[in-house]
This record gives sequence, C-alpha cells and structure tokens, in this order.
Amino acid sequence: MLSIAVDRVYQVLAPDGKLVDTPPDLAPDRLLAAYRWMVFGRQFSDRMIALQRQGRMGTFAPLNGQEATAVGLALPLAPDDWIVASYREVLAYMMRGVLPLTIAQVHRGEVGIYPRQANCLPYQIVLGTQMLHAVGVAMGIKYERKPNVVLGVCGDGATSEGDFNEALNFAGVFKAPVVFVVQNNGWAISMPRSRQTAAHAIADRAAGFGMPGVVVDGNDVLAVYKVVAEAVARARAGEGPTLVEAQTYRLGAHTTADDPKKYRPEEELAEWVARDPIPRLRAYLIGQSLLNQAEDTHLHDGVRAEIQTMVDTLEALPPQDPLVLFDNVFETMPPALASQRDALRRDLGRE
Amino acid sequence: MLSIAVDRVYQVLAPDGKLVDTPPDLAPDRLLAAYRWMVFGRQFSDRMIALQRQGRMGTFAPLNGQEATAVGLALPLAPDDWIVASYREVLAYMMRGVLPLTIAQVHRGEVGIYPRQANCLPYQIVLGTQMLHAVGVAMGIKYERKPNVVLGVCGDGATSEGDFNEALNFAGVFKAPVVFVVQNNGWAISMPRSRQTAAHAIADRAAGFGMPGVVVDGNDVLAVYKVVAEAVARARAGEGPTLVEAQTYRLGAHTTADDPKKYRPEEELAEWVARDPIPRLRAYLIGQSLLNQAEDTHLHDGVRAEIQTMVDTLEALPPQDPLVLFDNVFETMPPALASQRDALRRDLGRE
Amino acid sequence: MPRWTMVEAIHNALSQELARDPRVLIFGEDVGKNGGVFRVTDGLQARFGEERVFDTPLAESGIVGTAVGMAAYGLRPVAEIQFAGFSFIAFNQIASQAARLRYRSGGVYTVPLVIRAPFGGGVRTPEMHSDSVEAYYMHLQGIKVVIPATPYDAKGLLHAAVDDPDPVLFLEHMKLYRSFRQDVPEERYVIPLGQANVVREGTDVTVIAYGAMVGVALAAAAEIEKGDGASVEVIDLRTIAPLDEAAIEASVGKTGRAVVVHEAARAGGVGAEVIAVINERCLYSLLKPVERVTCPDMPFPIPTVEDVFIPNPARVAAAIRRTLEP
Amino acid sequence: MPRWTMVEAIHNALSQELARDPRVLIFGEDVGKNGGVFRVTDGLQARFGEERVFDTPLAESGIVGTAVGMAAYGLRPVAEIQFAGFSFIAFNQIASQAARLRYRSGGVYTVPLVIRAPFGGGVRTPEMHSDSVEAYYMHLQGIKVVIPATPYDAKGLLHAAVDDPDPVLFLEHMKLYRSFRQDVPEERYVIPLGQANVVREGTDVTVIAYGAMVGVALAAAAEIEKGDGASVEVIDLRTIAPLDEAAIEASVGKTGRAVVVHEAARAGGVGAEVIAVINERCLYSLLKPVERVTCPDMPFPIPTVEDVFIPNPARVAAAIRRTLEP
Ligand SMILES: Cc1ncc(C[n+]2csc(CCOP(=O)(O)OP(=O)(O)O)c2C)c(N)n1
Ligand SMILES: Cc1ncc(C[n+]2csc(CCOP(=O)(O)OP(=O)(O)O)c2C)c(N)n1
Ligand SMILES: [Mg+2]
Ligand SMILES: [Mg+2]
Repeated sequence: MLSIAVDRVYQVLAPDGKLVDTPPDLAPDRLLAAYRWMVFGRQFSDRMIALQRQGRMGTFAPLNGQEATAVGLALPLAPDDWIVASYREVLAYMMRGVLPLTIAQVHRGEVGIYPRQANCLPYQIVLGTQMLHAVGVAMGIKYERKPNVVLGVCGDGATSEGDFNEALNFAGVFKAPVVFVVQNNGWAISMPRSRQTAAHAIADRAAGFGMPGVVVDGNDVLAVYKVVAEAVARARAGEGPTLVEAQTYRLGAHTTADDPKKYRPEEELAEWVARDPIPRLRAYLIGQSLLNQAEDTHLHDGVRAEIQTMVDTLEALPPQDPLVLFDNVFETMPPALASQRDALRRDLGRE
Repeated sequence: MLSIAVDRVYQVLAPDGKLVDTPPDLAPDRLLAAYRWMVFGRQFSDRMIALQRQGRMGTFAPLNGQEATAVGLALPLAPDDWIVASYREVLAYMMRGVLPLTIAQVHRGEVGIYPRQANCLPYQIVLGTQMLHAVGVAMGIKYERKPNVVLGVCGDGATSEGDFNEALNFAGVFKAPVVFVVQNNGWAISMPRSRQTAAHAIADRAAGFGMPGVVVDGNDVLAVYKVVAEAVARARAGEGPTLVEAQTYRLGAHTTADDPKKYRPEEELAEWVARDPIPRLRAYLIGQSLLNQAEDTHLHDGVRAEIQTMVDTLEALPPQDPLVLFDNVFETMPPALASQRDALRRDLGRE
Repeated sequence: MPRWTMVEAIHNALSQELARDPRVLIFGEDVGKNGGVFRVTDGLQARFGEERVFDTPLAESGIVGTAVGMAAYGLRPVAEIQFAGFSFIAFNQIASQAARLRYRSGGVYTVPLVIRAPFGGGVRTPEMHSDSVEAYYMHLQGIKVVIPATPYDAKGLLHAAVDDPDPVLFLEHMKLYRSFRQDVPEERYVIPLGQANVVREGTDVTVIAYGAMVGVALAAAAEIEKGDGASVEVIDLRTIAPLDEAAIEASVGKTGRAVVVHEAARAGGVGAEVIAVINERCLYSLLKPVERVTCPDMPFPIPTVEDVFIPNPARVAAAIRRTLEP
Repeated sequence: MPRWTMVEAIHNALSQELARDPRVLIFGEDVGKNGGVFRVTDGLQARFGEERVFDTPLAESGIVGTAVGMAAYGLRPVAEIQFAGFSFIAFNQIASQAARLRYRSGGVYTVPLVIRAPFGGGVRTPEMHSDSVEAYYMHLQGIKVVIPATPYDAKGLLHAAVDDPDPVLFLEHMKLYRSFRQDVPEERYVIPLGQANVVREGTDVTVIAYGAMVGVALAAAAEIEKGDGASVEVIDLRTIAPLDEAAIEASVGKTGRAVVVHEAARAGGVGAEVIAVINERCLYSLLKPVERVTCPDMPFPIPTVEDVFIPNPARVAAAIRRTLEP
C-alpha cells in the first residue's frame, strides 16, 4: 500500500505556494527545470492555439492548466522508463525527448518521428486504448526483468471505456510495473466528471482491481511528483500497479474546435484560474529564493525564443510527402499497394 | 446503502441447513417451490449431460452446484421484471416462464422461441455483453416510469470484460433499476477466480462505480434471496443499482466439451460437494417440518417425470427447418437474401 | 421551402422524430447541452428534456450495448457515435448483438436502433476520425447501412431509418455537413432504404458512388460530357446494405461500362461487391473492366496530404475515360 | 516424417518458435494448464514455463491491447482469441491499434504480433463460435490474414507469421483441426505469406477457395473431372490479405472460368474482392460470370442445420457446371 491515503486530495503546496506538507527531495536545478517545463507547456499550448487560429496548424488540444500534472508525472522517471499517453499529455512527452517540433508536425497533420529512446508510444487519439498498451509494455519489461516502469496516462472521460478497466485488471493480475495516471481535468468535452461516473473519486476504481488508488492535487507539481514517484518506486520494486487520480482543470477549450461557453459555468473556470499551477510553483520558488522576478522574466523570454525557433523550423520544413505513407503500412509493401503508389506517383507527375 | 455489508460473505443457512441469520419472510409454498426448482435444475442439467453423451444434445453448460444462486435471484422478482443472463443461468429463465423444452432446443442447436412475457433476453454466449443490455432495459423501464427492475447476470470470468465494467458505470450514472448478479462459481473454464482479478472480491468493483456491493453465499438460497430482494427493492425505489457477488461453485465440467481434471484440484471439488445447495435447503426444510423423506422422494419423482416428458416432446419435434432462418434476419427480407432462400429451397427439393 | 445544410436537415429529422414518437431517445457523447460536436443535436435537449436527449459516459460499447437493451425493451433509440472510426470499439455490440438479436430470438426480440456517426475525409481531422467504415458493416448481416449524399436525402433516409424495425447504421459524411444547401421540405417524408438513386442519367458509362463521392462523380460526369462528349449516368447508392442490385444492373446493363468510387481502401471495399454484382447480373453487357477509384490500401491518410488520396473529379474522369477507350 | 493433424502441426510450430526465440510468448484464455480448448497449446506451459505460456483474464480487447504493447516493446507475442467471433470485442485494438502503429509512428514502432483464432462451421458449436471473420480483416490495412487448409501449410505459414514483422491474423478452421493427417516435416520451414497455392492443376475452370473450402473444392473438382470430363484447377489462397492477385490472374487468364467458395456470407465477402481482381486483371479472358458459392447473407446458421448452408462439393460442382455451360 501507498503511504499516501486515497481518502483525501494529497497536496504539498497550497494554491498560494505555501507548503502544507513535506516537499520532495528535489534539487534546486530540477525544481527550476520543472518550472521551466511548465512555462514551456503553457507557451507551447498558447502558440499552437494562435497558429491554429491563423490557419497554420491543425486541431490542437490545449493543455493550459494541466502543466503540473504533466511535469509532475514525467519528473520521477528514469531514462529507460516509458510513458504511454493521449493527445493531452504532449508536455510529458517533450520531457522524455520527443521534440516539440515533432509534436507540432503531428498536430499539423504530418507524420511525426519520435526518437525511439524517448520510450513514448505515439500519442493516442482513441480514448483509453493506450492504457492496455502501457500494461503490455510493462509486461514486457517484467518478462525481461528490466528495472523499468511504464506510466499509462489518460483523461477522466477515458476511464469509462472498457479498455481502461481491462488495463487495470490485467495490471493487477500480472503485477505489471505500471502506474496509471488519470488526468482528471474535470471535463470530457462537455461532460463534467460528476456525470462520467457515479463513483466518489476515479481513484475508487483501484480497489476493485486489487491495487492502491490515490487522489492528488493535479495543480501541485510537488504533490504529483511525490505521489507518482512513490508509485513508480513501488512498481519498480515489483509490488505492482497503482492508480493515481490527478485532479486538475482544463482552463481552455477541449480543442481548437470546441467552445466551452456552451456547456461550462464561468464561475467554475474562475475558481480554477485561482489555482493555476504555474503561479503556485513560482510563488514557492520565489519564497524559497530559488527564483527572482528578473530570472523569471528571463526564463519566460528564453522559452518564447525557443518556441519561436521551433515554429520557424516547422514552417520552413518541406511539405509532407504523400508517397512516404505507403512505406509505413507494412515492412514489405504488398504488390497491390506498390502499384497504387506507382499510380499516385504518376498522377503527381513524379515518375 | 444496503443493510448487508460487503466485508463478509452473507449467509442465512449454514451448510448443514442450520439458521445462522434471520430467514426471509417466504411462505412455505414458496420455499417448497424454490426447492423444487433447485431439484429441477439439477435433474435437468444431469439429463442434458446424459443426452449430450448419447449424441442427442449439443454442447451444454452444466449448472450443477449453482442452483441456489439461480433460484435465489429469480425468486424475488415480480412478473414484469426482467432477467438478462448467460448460458449458465437457464434455471432462472425457466422460473420466468421460458420452457425447459425451449432451452433444450437451443442447446440442441435449434431456434428457441421464448415467451415474450418471460422478459428474458436470449441467453448470451458472448461473455459480458448482456450486462449492457440489462442496463439498457433498465433505462427503458426508468424512462417509462415503470416499477420494474432488471437482473443482469454473468459469471466471474465475464467481469473481466470491458462491457461488464461499462455496464456498471452506465447503471451508476443513470441510476438504472438494475441489479448485477455475478455467479462467481470459482472458475472461468480453467481460470480460477484468484487469477481472474487481483481484487479481494468481485463485489469490490462496486465502489468504483458508485454503488453498493455485497458478497453472498451463493449456495444458500435464502441468503441469495434476501440479498437480491433487498437490492431489487432498492432499485425499484429509484435508489439505483447494486452489485451482488454470489460465491458458488461449478461442481461439473465447464461444458460437455471440457475436462476439469486437467486443471482443477480434486480437493477443492470435494470441499464444495460438502456445501451442495440442495441438501442444505432440504435439511432446513426437514428441520422446519416443511418436508419429509417421502415427500422429497415424491418431489424428485415428479421432477423426473416432468423432464422425461420434456425429452419425449423434444425428440418428437420435427427437425429444425433451415428455411426459417431466412425469416429472422430482417423484418422484410432483402431481395438478395430472398433469392438465396429460393435457391436453397430448390436445392432442398422443396419448391 | 427552407434551404438547409445536411446538418440542418438531420437536425430537423431528429427533432420531428422526437416530437412524433415518445419512444425515440437520442443519446451519445456530447449530444446534450453541447448539441453535438457538429451541432447536429443543437437545442434538442433544451426542447425535449434530459430524458429524451442525453449524454452518456464516454464508452462506445456502452452506448450501443445499452441502446440494444432499450430497443429490445421497446424504445426507439437513436444513438450517436461521435466519429464512425470509434464504432470499432462497439463492433461486437453491433455485430454480435444489435445485428443478431432478431435472429437469435427467432423474431421475439427486435432492435429498432439507429446508430448515427459522422465520417469521411477532406476536413483535416485527427486520426481515426475520417475513416470510412461502411464495408465492415456491409458484410455484417442483420443491419442496414445508409449514407446520404444530400441534405434532402439525409432527412428522408433518416426518417426511414428511425421507422425501420431493424438496426440501421446511418453514416454522415462530415464534408457534406455544411458544404451546400438544398431545398428540403419541412414536413416528414421517407426515402425507402435499399433503393439507389439515379442522380444523373446517361447512356455511355455508369458511375456508382455514395456519400461525398456522389458530388465528385457528378463533377467528373460533367467534365466528361463537356470534354469528351460521352453521356455519363451517376448512381447514388444511398443504402450500402442491402445493396440495390437491380439499379446497378439496370444501369450497367444499359451502358456496358462502369466506374465505382469510394473513399475507403480498395481491398474488400464496397466497390468489390458492386463489381461482383455486375459480374453476376450483367457481365455479358460489360464492355470494359469496371474501374475502381478509391483510397489506396492503407489506413486513412493524414490531414496535410489527404486530398492527394481522396478520389477527386480528375481521377474519376480519368477512370471514366479508361472505360470509354475503344 | 510424422503424420500430423493440423492441431499437432500448429502445436509443433508453436513449440519450435518458443524454443527458438525467447521473445516469443503465448497467451490467451485457457492456453496454459488447460492447453487450449482444442489442445493446441497442450503441454507448452509445462515445458516452457508460466512466463512464456500463460492465461490472461477473460477479455479479448485486453489480450490484443496488451499484446500490442508487448510487440511494440520488442517481444513477439502470439495471442490466442478463443474463437474468432470473439475477436469482434478486440476489433478496435486490432483495427485502430495493431494494424496502425507502424503507420502512426512513421515506422518507429512495429507490431510483430500473431493473433491465432479458431473459426469455421460444421462442428456444431454454439453461436458466434463458427463465424468466418476474414472479410472484416481483409478490408483492414496493416494486417495480414492467413488461413491454412492443411497441417503442412499450417506449420509453414505459422512459422512465417511469427517471423513476420507486422501483425498477422492466423485463422484456424476447427473442422480441419483433426479431420485428416498429413506428412509434416519436423524441422522448421516457412511458407511465404501472400502466396496462393495451386493445389490442383486444370485447364477449363478455376475454383478459388481457402480453409476448409479447399477440400470441398477439391472434392467438387474430382467429381467434375470424373462426371463431366472437364479439367478443374483449384487455388488455395492461403493468405487472404494481401491477396495473391497474380496467382488468380494466371489461373483465370488461362481457364476463363472461375468459381469462388467461402463459408462467410456473400455480401462484401472475400469472393467479391476475388471477382474484382478478376475483373481488373483478366476480364477479357472471362467466358462466364464468376460464380460465388457461399453461405447466405445472414448470421452463421445454427448447429442443427449448418450443414445445409455451408458450401458442399455438390453445390460447388453445380456452380462449376454453370460456368462450363456453353
Ligand atoms: C474512443 C473515443 N471516443 C470518442 C472520442 C472523441 N473525443 C475526443 S476527446 C473526448 C473527451 C475526452 O475526455 P477525457 O478523457 O477526460 O480527456 P481530456 O480531453 O479531458 O483530456 C472525446 C469524447 C475519441 N477520441 N475516442
Ligand atoms: C467474449 C467471450 N470470450 C470467450 C468465450 C469462451 N468462453 C465461454 S465460457 C468461458 C468462461 C466463462 O467463465 P465465467 O464468466 O466465469 O462463466 P461460467 O462459465 O463459469 O459460468 C469462456 C472463456 C466466450 N463465450 N465469450
Ligand atoms: Mg478530461
Ligand atoms: Mg465462472
């Protein structure tokens, strides 16, 4: 069992950045790196939204408000650990080494090539399905007696899918080294969490599959880190899976195609703006004298420049080659597909 | 919440037929009817197995040992209530008015016509899927403001299917008047319950979907009756679903095609033979002077005669008409199907 | 007469069905307050109440499975799968349950269920949103598959689908949702399922299509008629299953040449069945091989390049020309 | 050389793969101690241990979904679905996941996964156990579909499937499991995927079949040769996807007549694609419409009458005769 109980929302930092529990043992440079990633996620998301509005980007799922969960869950991982997640967790993927440029390419509607050593499966669109892949990777790790763990990450809505539940059950039965993290951001498009399941907490699902469940303040990066780190240690030690529910909030629209005003009370948004994870960590860092105003401005500027460079690179890329798609259906192209490719090549005048 | 707690296996009758808790308020004739149904189930099952061995019956799933659960769950229902169950719960179906003859026809590989007013969906082969149908029927009942309830019944193995979990979740969210009964007979073919899920009890699944869960001794018909009756009353009163785990045991093979000796310890079987639900109820009835030896023999003989008549009727039926199948694909037969039927009719020389 | 987009025509059909029959319920993901991700059910919950139009938990098997139960019970569920590609999650409930309950029960229980789902390429959606899934369901027996090509058809076919005593998969091409308007009568009318529509008469070659490909076929037909002087007949199948074999035979029997167009991959697609029907019913009239214009045999292409793959008028015209070669 | 049933041949192939490559894992429902409901994996757990051969919880989507993860991780899972009809529950994991990960990841991740599943009629199983599912998977792109017709082929094709770097659905016809024995070399050999086999040479008409229908086709061919004096070529497709179009063309181009046989329903079945291939590649050689001998367009028939529906030699012979009519 975990040292952190399920019956309350675990917190380390209050919304004003004051400590309410022991902070994790994280060196200042790691704390600052975490903060920078959170800032990076926010700016990346804002920039993607802006690009989409200008017709320079495809559909994007903003991650604003959820930076603490993404960063907190990626932070405890070792280089050979894995993350298997959905479209909303791209910030965690970037921390694993998937280039922001690649993420942007995929959102723009191109093939994105992740570095294999990032150990991230392509972000998932079909809700919940990736949780079984996470368990499968973990079963592979266990079979090979490797010391690694897998984080399977999904949203609150995805927990209603059969696959989510099957994943928990397989993980429990096989004691797979996997940690399930549910990014409960309050909404699944227009469906509030309260109507997604009648359970008190999503973490209550854990007992039914024989594993511990924990609820953590998903806007408190230190709390997320501590809970996930403990669950990861447990999995690494061969003690099996854990279900972590990170309670956070989607500050923006579901995607750039969505208008939350149609279904979401304004007051709720206001409440959560007050719990924004980035000012919270900033207040803590400033309080601990790990950051000052000038450094913060500098950090923000650095992130902005980095993202601008990424966008410039993205927009200078040659357009996606349609013929490339034919190469990735099978390792060896079947004859019918080859002749379909040849026909298209002729059609495109590229013989 | 239910008055009966989840943390122990609820029992009314000890294996020796002695009362260990208050018996339900069931009139003697209903108790005797319940007993007769249990005897009927056992004899029906034995006879089907024998017929199958003689090549006169198709694959059959013996229900030996599980009679108390089947009878106990059907007993509390009102005429307009529903049962939606799998191949193992045919005894409950018979109590609802599905003829044993019809059940035997289906097992023989023919179309079986259930009386519509039995409110039983055809017994399900695809494990777990029927649990969603049960919820759908219950949602229909609720929508029409009818005072009825639905029992959704499946085995312990089926609880691992995504559909089982989705059914619980939908029922919780919509407060559907449904009671889920899991016939935990210890095994899913060769898979023991202990390896089906890491959860302590299957009923532990309930909390994760916001409903009460109860574990009941599935070989104690009075206990099953009491628990299901309370859950049914709860559902009828609009208080939503309940998950009931009835712990019972499959005394026989999984089906007539299975050999449990390959995977199941003999000692375990012996333990459960000692907890046989039929002698248990018989002992209670005798103890209460509701039954004596002569009456019991007479009851058994009556059941035997009834089953013999059923078998005679079955074997005198004309063979299944293959052309009938064409009529049940759509209400109106599409032209292609009609010409396929005509071709077959010609082939069979039946123009 | 109002001029409606397909979204408006479907919305109107749904609201008329809700008003007409209390057994009709509409549910799915985000169909309630949000009015559907394409606004198809906009305002229906406000008008008909949360008991008639409601959101479900996020689970496609759950949506179809509970709908099967409701339909067997006696209601007339109209369930939405947010994108047809996600119907794969519900495939078992559709295939082994919805499509089989009549058969399994010897006709005692029926499943008068409509499953609506958007699909189709050309609108740059993320993965799995654009997939054309009709061929999987065509091979399934016990379910009808309808794909309207116009707002007018969408309304008439949807009324027919809700009327139908058996399950109907109603696939709505996203590109058609708002691409054009059409005169659509406000009153309820029914276009029978299983009947194709000759949307353009011609004598030299038949183009068979459905959904968004009907417009592509018509554009190609116009181009051919203008440029090549050949007369092109265009058939909109409207219902993929059951297939209107008689309409295919009548046309190809007359023209002797045929092109079949779909967005789905070629292997095992609807085009193959259309060719098989031509083979069986009018091979001797056939002057040239039937041409298939389809997406290649690979998963649906990614957004930036999808237009390169989706059949377009030029590619269909080229195929028509091949059938017209001497 | 041992004379093996198909069960024994598959068992042998599996045990050789386990011995040869530590990345090979076998799992599914009841494949461990119980050795599979058809004894295909009998004794493998005892020999290779519970880490290599193990039972899973009862959840088909879970089986395939975890297998996808294992395969992406670098293992070589061989998963069993207890009966192919239950693969519908895993349809999404197969269709949107196993078959797409290579494509989605631009080739970074691959899914060298074999899914084995028994299917097929004539053995009087309960509902959903007998369904022929190959056509659904033929239309899916990114997965191969293999259906052996003999013990020899079963072993060689299964070795090839395990070798294959992409997902393979390996469908085993239950009626063939023990219906006959054949000389099967003990040593490992590979029959390449995607290549059909001419199992009987002939000049007048081609019968195209796979699985249990190959035997039916051969019986019909013998009957025709004897009774009608016509020379019948029989092609066993062996791999349904990708389809060996060249083999079909070579044969039908020569004979000018063709019959295609399958147990699955007609509409949208493999037969339609075979006809489309003939249409595209050798229409001008075709003398008569291609005949389809299949089950009717309805769910798989119930046990007592299934034999009436499943294509038999007489019905195939009648179809051959129709193609031979002047
Ligand atoms: C299987 C499936 N069904 C439906 C959708 C359409 N859809 C995309 S996101 C979404 C809501 C997801 O909610 P949640 O799981 O809470 O994740 P969030 O978007 O809030 O991060 C829906 C319904 C999908 N992508 N996949
Ligand atoms: C979806 C599905 N998968 C597999 C099977 C094959 N099968 C039939 S019964 C069975 C075990 C069922 O166990 P349980 O749910 O405990 O029910 P029991 O037979 O013990 O009553 C299996 C695997 C099936 N019928 N349906
Ligand atoms: Mg969410
Ligand atoms: Mg069981």
